[in-house]
This record gives sequence, C-alpha cells and structure tokens, in this order.
Amino acid sequence: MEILIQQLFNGLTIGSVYALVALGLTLVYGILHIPNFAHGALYMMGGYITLMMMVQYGLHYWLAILVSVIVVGLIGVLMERLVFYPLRHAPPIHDKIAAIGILLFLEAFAQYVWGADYHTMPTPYGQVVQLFGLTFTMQRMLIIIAAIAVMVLLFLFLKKTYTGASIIAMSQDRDGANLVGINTNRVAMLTFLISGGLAAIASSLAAPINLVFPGMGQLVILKAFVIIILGGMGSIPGAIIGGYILGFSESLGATYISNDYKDLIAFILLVIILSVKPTGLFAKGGH
Amino acid sequence: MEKIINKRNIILALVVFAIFFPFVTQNDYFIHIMTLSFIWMIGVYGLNLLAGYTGYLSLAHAGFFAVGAYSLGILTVKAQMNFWLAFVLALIITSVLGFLIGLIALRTKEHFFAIYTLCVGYILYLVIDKWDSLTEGVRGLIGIPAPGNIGPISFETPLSQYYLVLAILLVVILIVYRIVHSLTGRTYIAIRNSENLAQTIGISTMKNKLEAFVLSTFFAGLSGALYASFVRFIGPDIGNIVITFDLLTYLLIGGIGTLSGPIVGTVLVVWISQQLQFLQDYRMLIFGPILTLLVIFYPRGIAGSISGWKAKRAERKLAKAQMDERFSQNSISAENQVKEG
Amino acid sequence: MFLETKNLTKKFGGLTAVHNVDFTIEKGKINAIIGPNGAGKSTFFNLISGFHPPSSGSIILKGQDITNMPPNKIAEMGIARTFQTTNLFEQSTVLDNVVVGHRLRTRSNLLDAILRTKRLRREEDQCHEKALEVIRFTGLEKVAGKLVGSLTQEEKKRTAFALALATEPEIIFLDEPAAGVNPDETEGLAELMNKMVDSGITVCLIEHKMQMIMKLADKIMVLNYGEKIAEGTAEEIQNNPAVIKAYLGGSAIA
Amino acid sequence: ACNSSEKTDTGGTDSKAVPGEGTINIGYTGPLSGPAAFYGERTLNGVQMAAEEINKAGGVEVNGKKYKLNIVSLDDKYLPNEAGGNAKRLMQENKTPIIFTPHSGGVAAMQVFNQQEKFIIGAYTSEPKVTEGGNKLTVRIPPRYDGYLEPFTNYSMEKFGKKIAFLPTASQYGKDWAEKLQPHWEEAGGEVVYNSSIDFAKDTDFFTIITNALKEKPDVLFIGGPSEPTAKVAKQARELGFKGGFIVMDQAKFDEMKKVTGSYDVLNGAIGVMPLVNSDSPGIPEFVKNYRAKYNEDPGSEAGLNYIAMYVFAEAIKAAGSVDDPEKIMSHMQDGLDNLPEDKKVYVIPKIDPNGGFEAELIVAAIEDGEVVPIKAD
Amino acid sequence: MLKLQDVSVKYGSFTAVHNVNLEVSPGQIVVLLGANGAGKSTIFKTISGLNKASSGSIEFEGETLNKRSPDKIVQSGIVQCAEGRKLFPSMTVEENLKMGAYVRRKNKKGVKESMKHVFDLFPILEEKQDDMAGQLSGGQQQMLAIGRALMAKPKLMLLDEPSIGLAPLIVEQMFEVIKTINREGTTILLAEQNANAALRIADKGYVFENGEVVLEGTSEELFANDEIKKAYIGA
Ligand SMILES: Nc1ncnc2c1ncn2[C@@H]1O[C@H](COP(=O)(O)OP(=O)(O)OP(=O)(O)O)[C@@H](O)[C@H]1O
Ligand SMILES: Nc1ncnc2c1ncn2[C@@H]1O[C@H](COP(=O)(O)OP(=O)(O)OP(=O)(O)O)[C@@H](O)[C@H]1O
Ligand SMILES: CC(C)C[C@H](N)C(=O)O
Ligand SMILES: [Mg+2]
Ligand SMILES: [Mg+2]
Repeated sequence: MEILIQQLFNGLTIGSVYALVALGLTLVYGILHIPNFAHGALYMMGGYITLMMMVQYGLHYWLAILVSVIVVGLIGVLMERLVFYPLRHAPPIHDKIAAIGILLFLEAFAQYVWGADYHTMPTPYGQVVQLFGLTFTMQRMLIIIAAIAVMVLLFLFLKKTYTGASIIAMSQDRDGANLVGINTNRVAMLTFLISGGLAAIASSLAAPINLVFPGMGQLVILKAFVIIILGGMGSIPGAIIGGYILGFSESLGATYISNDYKDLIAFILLVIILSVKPTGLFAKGGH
Repeated sequence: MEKIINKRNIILALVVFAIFFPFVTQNDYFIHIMTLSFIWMIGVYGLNLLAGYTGYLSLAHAGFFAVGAYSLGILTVKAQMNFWLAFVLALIITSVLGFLIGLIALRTKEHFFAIYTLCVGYILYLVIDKWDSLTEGVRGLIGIPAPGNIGPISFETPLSQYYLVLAILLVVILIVYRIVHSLTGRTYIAIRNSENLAQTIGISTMKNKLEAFVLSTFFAGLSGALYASFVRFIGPDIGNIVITFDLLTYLLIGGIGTLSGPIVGTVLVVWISQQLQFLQDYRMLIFGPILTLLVIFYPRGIAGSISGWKAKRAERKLAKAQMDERFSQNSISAENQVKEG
Repeated sequence: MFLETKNLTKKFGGLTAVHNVDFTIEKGKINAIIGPNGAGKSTFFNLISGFHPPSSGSIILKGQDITNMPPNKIAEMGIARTFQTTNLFEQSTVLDNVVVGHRLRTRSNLLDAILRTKRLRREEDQCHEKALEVIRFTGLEKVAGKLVGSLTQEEKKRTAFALALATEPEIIFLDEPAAGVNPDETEGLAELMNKMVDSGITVCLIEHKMQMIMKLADKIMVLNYGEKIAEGTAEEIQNNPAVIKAYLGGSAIA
Repeated sequence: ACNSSEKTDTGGTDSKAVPGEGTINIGYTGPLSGPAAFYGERTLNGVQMAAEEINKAGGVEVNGKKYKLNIVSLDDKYLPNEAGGNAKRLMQENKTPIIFTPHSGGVAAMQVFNQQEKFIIGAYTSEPKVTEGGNKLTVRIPPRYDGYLEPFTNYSMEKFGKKIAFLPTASQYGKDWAEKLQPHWEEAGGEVVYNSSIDFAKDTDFFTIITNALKEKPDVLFIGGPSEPTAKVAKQARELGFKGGFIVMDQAKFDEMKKVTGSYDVLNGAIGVMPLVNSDSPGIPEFVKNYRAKYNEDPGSEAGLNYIAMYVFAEAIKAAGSVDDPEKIMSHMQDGLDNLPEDKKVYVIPKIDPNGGFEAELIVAAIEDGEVVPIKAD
Repeated sequence: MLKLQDVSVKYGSFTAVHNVNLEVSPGQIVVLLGANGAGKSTIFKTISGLNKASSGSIEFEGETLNKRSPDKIVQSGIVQCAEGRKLFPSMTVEENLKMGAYVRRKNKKGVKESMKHVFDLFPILEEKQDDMAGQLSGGQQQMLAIGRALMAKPKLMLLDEPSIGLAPLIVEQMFEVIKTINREGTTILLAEQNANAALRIADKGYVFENGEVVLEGTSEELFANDEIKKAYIGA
C-alpha cells in the first residue's frame, strides 16, 4: 500500500514534467501542423540557462527560471522566424527535417559552450519531508504544484482571453485568422514563445532531480511525442492527461510489471490505443 | 525523344562511373564509404517508395533495417546457417513483420502514421536492446560472416563487396523505376495525392498502401542485411531513430518522390559529413544549419529542383507547341506524369 | 429498379442527417436531389458511395445489397461520384488525373510492374485510351496537359466528371456540379450531363440551381431535415407547397 | 573529393614537421558528439596529453631518428560502422599503426579488418570478448574488474549485511558486472533481493526504481555507471531513507560523484575504486597537476588509462625499432610496459596477458566519515 | 472610399490581374462580375493583403494599403468573407463569431450586440451555436462566414461569391441580408456569378475577363447590356 502511494506520487511528479513538455509540443503542433523534433533541444537549453544563471550569475532559482523562460522562449521565436516561417508552405516532411537540423545544432551548441559532461543544478528546495512513511522531497512537490499551476494558467489564457483564442483560431485556419484581423505572424511567434517557455519551466523544475547535459532533451522528447499522440495531436487537455497517463504507467509499470520493460509498456499502450482509435484519445471533431 | 536519350546517357554515365570508381580512386576508405552509401541508398529507396510516392512517412525504417541486419546476424552467427539462406530468410522475416505492422499502422494517417511508426521503430529498437538472450543486447553481435561465395565468386575483399552491393543497388533502382512508371506507381501517387478520391475511383487503398509498405520494409531489411554482412558487427544502435533521421535526410536533400534523389542525397550528405570531420565535436554546429538551410532553399531536394527547373522549361516549350494538335495525333505521352529527376 | 435505398438513415451523434429515406433511381434518367442547406443531401451521397456506413437501412443496386461495401468495391460495382468541393489530384495534369480513373478495371499488379509484363503494357494502353476518350467526351482536349491546380472552376468540374467517367460507371453521382460556375458554363455542363445519359449512364445530382434542375431532371427528390418531403417530376415539385415553403421560396425560380 | 596523398591534419596535436624528423600518426575514433561525447573527450584527453608530453620531450626515437606523435582524431558518434569507416580513413590517409577507440562496438567493427590492414586497436573497453576472439592486434587497456568482487563483497557484507539490491547502469558493462557480482555475493552467503538496472539514457527519474529496490529492505545497494547519474542514484536512495552501504562499480569515480552530492557524507559506507587523484601511484602528482592545468578539471581513469596506454605504445615502438610494423610493435608491448618511466606510472601495470589485455593492480577505497580511505585489496 | 489604380497581381510568372482600376464610394454596393478564373478572388485577396500587388496602388479612405499587413487592413475597416469560407472548423459557431470581432475585442458589449444581430439575421446559427463549425452543412457554413465578417462591424465588406452552394430560398435571403447590411451603413464590394441577383441590389458593376476590367457601369447600364445578359444572366 505504502509502495503504491509512493509510486503514485512518483508517477505524478514525472507525469507533471511530461505534461509540461507535451503541452509545448502540442501547441506548436497545433499551429505548425508538424511535430517539432527540436522541442527536446529547447528543454535542454532551458536546463542549461537556468543552471548558468544560478551558478555563474548567482541568481535565485526562481529568477533564474524566469530568465530561462524568456531566453528559451526567444530561441523558440527565432526558430519560428528563421526556419519554420520560411517553410510554412513546404510539405510537412520538410519541417521535420529542418527541426532535426536545429536539434543537431542546439545540442552541439550546448556541448560547445558548456561541455559534454553532466552538471548538477542546485535547488533551494532540497529538503526531504517524511510523511506517513512516505518520502516527499520539496523539489518534487514543487514540480507537481508548479506544473499544475502553469497548466491552469495556460488553460485560462487560451480559453478566456482573445489572445489565447487567437492561437487556437490560427491553428485551425491560418487565412481565416488573418481575415478576422489576427496578426498571424505575431501569434506564431507568441506560440513559440510559450512553447519554449514551457520547455524551460519543465526542465528547470526537473533538472534538480536529474542532471543537466546536452542529451537531456532526448529523455523526454520521444515520450512527449507518445503523449501528444495519445492525447490527440493539438489537443491541450489530451497533452495533460496523456502526460499523467504516461507518468503513472511508468511508475506503476516498473513496480508491478517489469522495470526493464517499462518503456516498452508506454509505447505498447500507445500502439494499442492507436490501433483501436487511429486518431488518438482526445481527437477533436470535424472532418 | 531527345530528353529520354539524354536521361539514359546520364544514367549510363553514372553506372559506368560507379563501376570504374574503385580503379579511379584506389583508396580503400573511399571504397568503404561508397559501399556504405550504396547500402544506405537501398534503404532510402525503400523510404522513398513509401514516403515519396505513396505519401506515408514511416519513421520505423531504422527498426526494419535493424530487423534485417539482426535476422541475418542471428541466423548466421547463432544458428550457423548458410549465408545466402540466412540472407533470404532475413528478407522474408522483415517483410512478414512489415506486413503485420503495416496492417495496423496503415489504419492511421498523416502525422499519426509518422508518430505511430516512430513508436513502432522505438519498440523494435527496445526489443533488440533488451532481448539479450537472442540479440546479445547492448553487447551486439560480433563476427557476422561476409557474403558467402556464389559459385566461383567470393565476396571476402572490399572490392568484391563493393560490386556486389552495387549490383544489388542497380536492381533495386530498376525495380523502383519500373514500379513508379507503371499503373501500380500511378496508383500509389493517386493515394498520395488524395486518399479519399483514390477510393472513390475504385482503388483499394489499404491493399496498395500495404503493398508499398511491405516493399518498403523489404528494401529496408535488404539494406540492413547487407550492412550486417559488410560491417560484420551490429549493435542495437542501428535500430535507433537517429538512423531513420539519417535516411530521411538523405532522401529529402536528394529530393523526395524523385528517382535520383536517394542517390544524390546519400552521396552528398555522406560526403559533406565526412568533410566536416575535421571539425570534430563541433561538426554538428555546421551540419545542423546546413541541413536546415538546404531544406529551406531547396525544398524539393537537389534532384527535385533540377527537374522542376527542367519541367518549367519544358512547359514553356509545350505552351508553344499546340497542345490540341498533339492531341489529335493521339500522342500525349505519359512523359511528365511523375515529377522526378 | 436500378438502385434503391430502403429506410436509409444516418445519425451523427444526436443529429439525424438522413432519416428513413426510400428512394429509387431509374436507369438512364437524370435524377436530382434538392433541399435546403444541411438537409442531408451530401450525406445521402456519402452513404451510397460507401464513405459513411449507414446507421440503418439498406442500399440495393440491381438487386444486390451493397450497404456495407467499402468505397472501392462500390466503385467497381459501377457507381461513380464527384465531391461537393472539387476533389482532384491538384499536382497532376488533367490527363494523369484521368488515367488512374481506369485503374479499377485493370488487373496488373506489382509483379507485372516489376517485370513489365505484356499484361501491364496492354493495360497501360487501355487506361490511356480510356483517358483520351473521356477527355474528349468532356471537352477537355485543350487543357489535357495542364496541372489541375491551374484550371478554372469549370474545367475542374469537367475534369472531375472525366475522372468519374473513366471508371466506366453505370451510374454517376454529382454533388453540386454547377456550383461556382457561371450561367453560360452551367449550360455547357448541363449539356454534358445530357450527353452522359444519352450514352447510357444514369445520372443523379444534387444542385441548387433550380433553373438547371427543372430543365434537366426527369425525377426530383426533395430532402428537408434528413427526410424526404417530396418526390416527382419538375412540375410536380415546383407546385408542391411543402417544397415551396421549405426550399424554393416565393419567386420559385430565380 | 579530397586529396588523399596529402596529409590531412584532422585536429589534434600540432606537430610542425622539422627536417630530419618523422611523424607517427596515431589514430583515435570515439564519440566526440552526442550523448557519449563527455566520455569520448576524456579518453581522447589522455591520449592527447601523453602525446604532447612525449613530443615536448623530444619525441620517440627509433633507430636514431626522432619522431613526433600526431594524434588524428575522428568522431564516430559511438557507432560501430562510423568507427569502422573512420579506421579505414585513418589507415588510408594517415597510415596510423595504432588506433584508439573507447567502445566495444567500434573495436568489434575494426577487428573485422585490422589484421589484414595491419593496425593495432587501442581498445579502451572492458568487454572480455575483444581479447578472447584471437585477434592478434588488439590491446585491451582497462583492467579486468573481477578482482574487485572480493574486497567489495567482504567490506559491504561485514559492515552492513547480507541483503543487496542491484541497480547498476543498463549498459553491457553494468550487466556484466552484475552477472559476476551475483554469484560471488551469493557464495559468500548473501542474498540478492532486487535485480534490475537503470538506463541513464532513457530514464528521466530514478525515484521509481529506487523505491522498488528499497521495498525489499536491502542492506547494500550495487550502483554504477557514469559518475554523475550514479551519484544521483545514491543521493536519492538516501532521500528515500536508505541507510546502508553502496558497492560502486568502477566506471563511477568517487571524486566525480562528490561534485553531485556536494560532500562525501551521502556516500558514507560506499566502496569503489580509489579516485585517481587520491591514489598514490608514482605518476599521479605530476599527471594530476598537468591535467588540471590543461583541462581545468580532475582527471579520471578514462584519461589516466589512455594516457598511460599512449606512453606504453610509445615505449613499445622504441623497443620494436619500428614505426610502421604493428606486429612488431605488438610483440614488444611487454617491453613497453617494462620501460615505462616510473614518473609516468599513473597506474601500475606490470603485465600484458597473451591475449593483449593489460593486467593492472587494483586500488580500492571506501568512504568512511566523509573521507576516502584506502582498503586493502589482496 | 476604396480606390484601385492600375493594380496588377502575379502568381509566379502568371499575371492573374492586369492593370485594374476600380472605385467604391461610401454606402455603395459594387459588384464584380466575371467568369471563373477571371480574377475576382485575386482582387479581393489583394485588397485584404493576403496577396501583394506587383504594381499599382490600393487606397482606402485616402491611405494606401499596399504595404499593410492583413490584420492592419481589417483594423482599418475592410473585412472579407472569403471564397472557401476559412472558418475555424473545430471551434463552435459562437466562438467563430466571437473571433470575428477580434479587432473590436475590447468592446465586450458591442460584441454581444453584434452577436445578437447576426443571430437575428441567421436564426439557424443560434440554433447551432454550440456545434463545431466543421460539422455544419455547406450552406450553414456560408452563413457563418458572413456572420463572422459582420462581427467586425466593417466599413467595407468584401463578399466573395456568398451565394455559392446555397439553396435558392437562402440565396434570396442572403441578398436581402446584404441589402440590409448595406442600408445599415456598410459599404459592400461583392463578387458574384449570379449576376441577375447581384445587379438587382448593386449600384454599380465591373465585368472581369482574364484579369482585366472589360466593362463597367451602373447596374442599369449593365442590365441593359446584351453581352452581359447573354453571358451572365442567362437567356
Ligand atoms: N461528419 C459529420 N459529423 C457530424 N455532422 C455532420 C457530418 N457531416 C454532416 N453533418 C451534419 O449533417 C447535416 C447534413 O449535412 P449535409 O452536408 O449532408 O447537407 P447538404 O444537404 O449537403 O447541405 P448543403 O446543400 O449545404 O451542402 C448537417 O446538419 C451537417 O451539420
Ligand atoms: N494561388 C494561385 N497560384 C497560381 N494561380 C492562381 C492562384 N490562385 C488563382 N490563380 C489563377 O489566377 C486566375 C484568377 O483566379 P481567381 O481565383 O482570382 O478567379 P475568380 O474570378 O475568383 O474565379 P472563380 O469564379 O472561380 O472564383 C485563375 O486563372 C487562377 O487559375
Ligand atoms: C568503463 C569502461 C572501462 C567501459 C566502456 N564504457 C566500454 O565500452 O566497455
Ligand atoms: Mg452538401
Ligand atoms: Mg473566386
């Protein structure tokens, strides 16, 4: 029983990180209609920038995260301007390859600047809390709470504000959005800004429980793809629920099925779901 | 007519060049790289048939490549089977697996198909990685034999392997050429253009997609089996998604949906990345942007751009030559039905 | 009875788009379906051509039940259709669009392609012949070499006809063939439909252009909210109060 | 195409050719980009540093002629086929008699042709198969780790108890270790209560698996892999309330782990290899000082072992009296070990076995009360 | 109000619109007639900023629009109801209408009023307000598209073939609606194939052929023109 609860907590922690990453990915998917393979690299950049801000410039954790969100968001914007915007009329395969090019570049860049080795991100929330024989570290609680807060804010933003709705509108018809007076370029940039920011938040929250290194994005990106497919691509609730499904299936799968094959569990789950429902769990209506 | 002769000449010249290449360079390393390139090309043709002509982007191809390679490796190393028997079996295994996976995967479309196959590829990779007792896991399979003799011809030396792979590649190209220029090819292209419409004009899309998918995995498996017998060591990493991305890069840079794209792209990218070796750890710093820029500025790939340019010229000419005149002579040829290079 | 639907019903969630429709199509005639927007006309077509499985009811072609056949089988049975929004292979030429139209009448397979068998070559010629034939039939000779993407609306409609005809159908379903086409050209399309009937093909069309329908159709069915509210000749329909109320409005023919 | 007759100096040590002097090209192929790059770089650093020192000291004198060492390094992204291609290229363009590589896949790929094309593989891998397949031109650089089993088991069992949980890295190396440790531990009367592995390239969070391992109430945890994630595992085990000891497999280094945990306190009760900087082999002080000056970090065994291997090869070349006959060089490897100057002995390697494996002395250490203390490994 | 001078538009090397001059005065309904492919939609897209004119100038209320981005053009009061509708298929009818008022989003009350106005014009939209736009029938979508354009309270509304695919009854209503909108103060530029109905409500018309204006005049003049009668009104 204790184990079950501890593992549910673990699943919640990791699911929160997945959900944040998947959200950023799904937002961009909605606008671009391509899976942004470079999203993992943004996640990685987020980790490094937060780390650098803390270690080199001595900023406080939260301040460092803020800087990181802005910088990575801007990298996202730059990516949109320099690469995806020129490719907006190209067939979808092209964006994928271009994204791979960016991914290769950013990873090499991180390695060039910060070296290829592992770094540790310090956190002011290192305390361990023992409750009812369960272990909660402050950082892990923080991950869960912060992730949920970010997601609620994002949801409100998209649903309740015109600017948010313009992101959704544009994801459905770019010309249409243009015709009602939405500045589509600005919305595209905004989306990338948010997407990059989400990646930076996710990695800054998660890095203290893992490590910062050039390949860290690869840990989450493939899973993020599983999630957005699971949730129906472009679907925001889908990304969140998918993130938690994956988090739980990993922690519970590792406990009750097999640790070695726990990655396989998630992927097989996906294959089964897609076999039954070829457009994902939360695919929206329309034809 | 003139155009066809030209095209033939170019292809002939390329073949002749490929045949004499080893004598020209005398450089073992070039021959090695070239042989590897040929092997990749076979896989790229497989991908092209599916992604380029049928419109289904599979990201599982490294997985099938690995299945081909591992089937050959396991059958020869562990089961001590005769090389060519194992080779044929490896192709059959890959194709059957492709058939089974295609049956499910092809129910999904577009990006779902891409990501679905991404996951399938990852599962194949994980299975190879984790199933130690069969695949030796991360340790990899060591000591895969070179292709066995065919009659008096042996394939022990790099040079003979070069020619073996070249011959197989030429057959693959011929097959792809014929498919693309047949009713079957038109059918695939129709599916790529609009699946709904293809169905209403009576095309069994599932059957055709599956056919293309299996053929495509067959080529991936062929490529993998050749790879295993050429490098003679394989590890699970050959099934990694990175390899799929590599193949895709070759295809896209060369020109997706074109016949010469796989050749052009593979040679070019392999060559560029070898040239960038001197940059060592930072070569991706250059290669990444090059890749992105090429995609932006040559969206149809090299071959696609060239044929696009030619098509434009031809169109202008055509506009002058009265279309209806030709029509009355019943001679609209299917010449530029397939946009290709 | 050539083709008939019995109690055909289609539900989308809570909405019944087509409701218990019995309709018979007579061979060699021009049959029309009209009705307000959202009445379920296109859905009705989608059911017959196998694009949506009906919720209940059946579709019978020459005595054979084709209700749950996949679209490609239905096409093989001799039913062709066009779409409301022109749906063509935009990146190919007219000729290439039309050539594949005959694919369903050919047997050559992958192996034939790889080995370039006689059968393949014969069938390729056959497809080509067919394509030229229907291109001539639809009057597209002049644009046969152009990319479909660069055609005018009317030419696209004709191309869609040609493609459908290349499948050698016995009956052809046309979803708003004259939408977005000016009156002058509409005439031409009407002529073309008459020509099809003359050559033995049964036509069934959806159209909002009453002038054209009334002149053309031998038999008209009116749908409203998924239900059949009237059926008959042009004259009967024009004077049917229910139809006038639901659809035609005051100045019956605009 | 590139001109093959010209010497392409692909990075590495610059060696201005002085008249009357020759150059020996030494090849290196390893992961210099991608996830394993940090590992590749550290192995390359060792080779590189040795070569520079040798050059500074006048080079390698063979039959009265002085030769400078020139390291030609190529990136293989940790892929066997790339390693094979690189080796062909190194042979073709640089005529390298020795090619270093730090992974078993690359070694295996090169063994397909290294005897025909005649070059020695400087194999920095612990995969036993590379020296057991009868390849005559392969030198295995890192030590066999089975010697650790005894002291590690004794120490941990005595201090903490008989129940152990296995949580090593999912690499082959980790698995091999686990396979060897398990029978040893059980023979000594212990029990393996949990046996799994962590894939550092795929796992985002280790809490899950550690929770599962600790559920079995082990006294000792067997952990290992690259130092930093291994340290994370140790730290999180402590967070989850683990009070027992650690057996740390030799890939991870205490000093590097400390950078992650902040202090040695977390690692109290851990036993593993002596950090290179803390070891008292004769060559250490000098090596550590120079390495720090050059790379601004403490050297680990990857650097140290490759460093010493480069020296041994240089000595073997001298002893063989040939710069381009790998077979001859190979047959003088023992001389190379014997002639190694005392102050270069970062590790003490008395012998090379007949299959080409270095037989190094093992030095073991434990963490007690926040300090590294040496442990006798007899 | 709107003035096009010598406007040409190219797609690649193909000139779709050639030296077009056109003028719309406040309060007018002006109709563009022309066969398929004559260039009507191209003109509309160019006015809206979705295409760029390769030469010539477009002026609206005395200011040039050539360099303005589409969203700025909407802000200055020109809203297009495009061919192909360009709705947001996975948004509800209500959300679509709301997005139509994007440029007036600050004025919450005004948006509500406009919404009511649109529902009055098209009761079916109110009935379907919670349905996804993509699930509407063709005709319903067309109504939604017009409704959405109205939400912006444009000074000048561009309607590209609004009657396409509509039932006669609805077409009739549609033209009524257009008249109403116009009476309420919106200037209208309309592209139509249905010349008969269009000229009936229009003040002025231009006839396009192959990207050029071949004829222009008041509705009466055009009605009286035999050529027009033959080509666009039908015998
Ligand atoms: N795939 C679908 N899912 C849900 N509802 C649908 C779907 N397709 C159509 N509908 C609904 O079914 C009804 C009938 O639509 P249909 O397209 O058949 O109308 P129609 O008679 O062709 O109209 P129009 O003349 O405007 O084209 C409409 O209310 C439409 O919203
Ligand atoms: N994106 C495009 N690329 C190339 N050519 C185009 C493009 N859009 C339109 N054209 C061409 O420009 C010409 C004018 O087209 P346009 O759509 O403006 O005509 P239209 O008068 O609106 O016709 P319709 O009545 O069919 O809507 C046509 O020949 C068309 O083929
Ligand atoms: C730690 C090293 C000695 C092992 C090395 N990583 C290998 O490839 O086997
Ligand atoms: Mg319809
Ligand atoms: Mg138009």
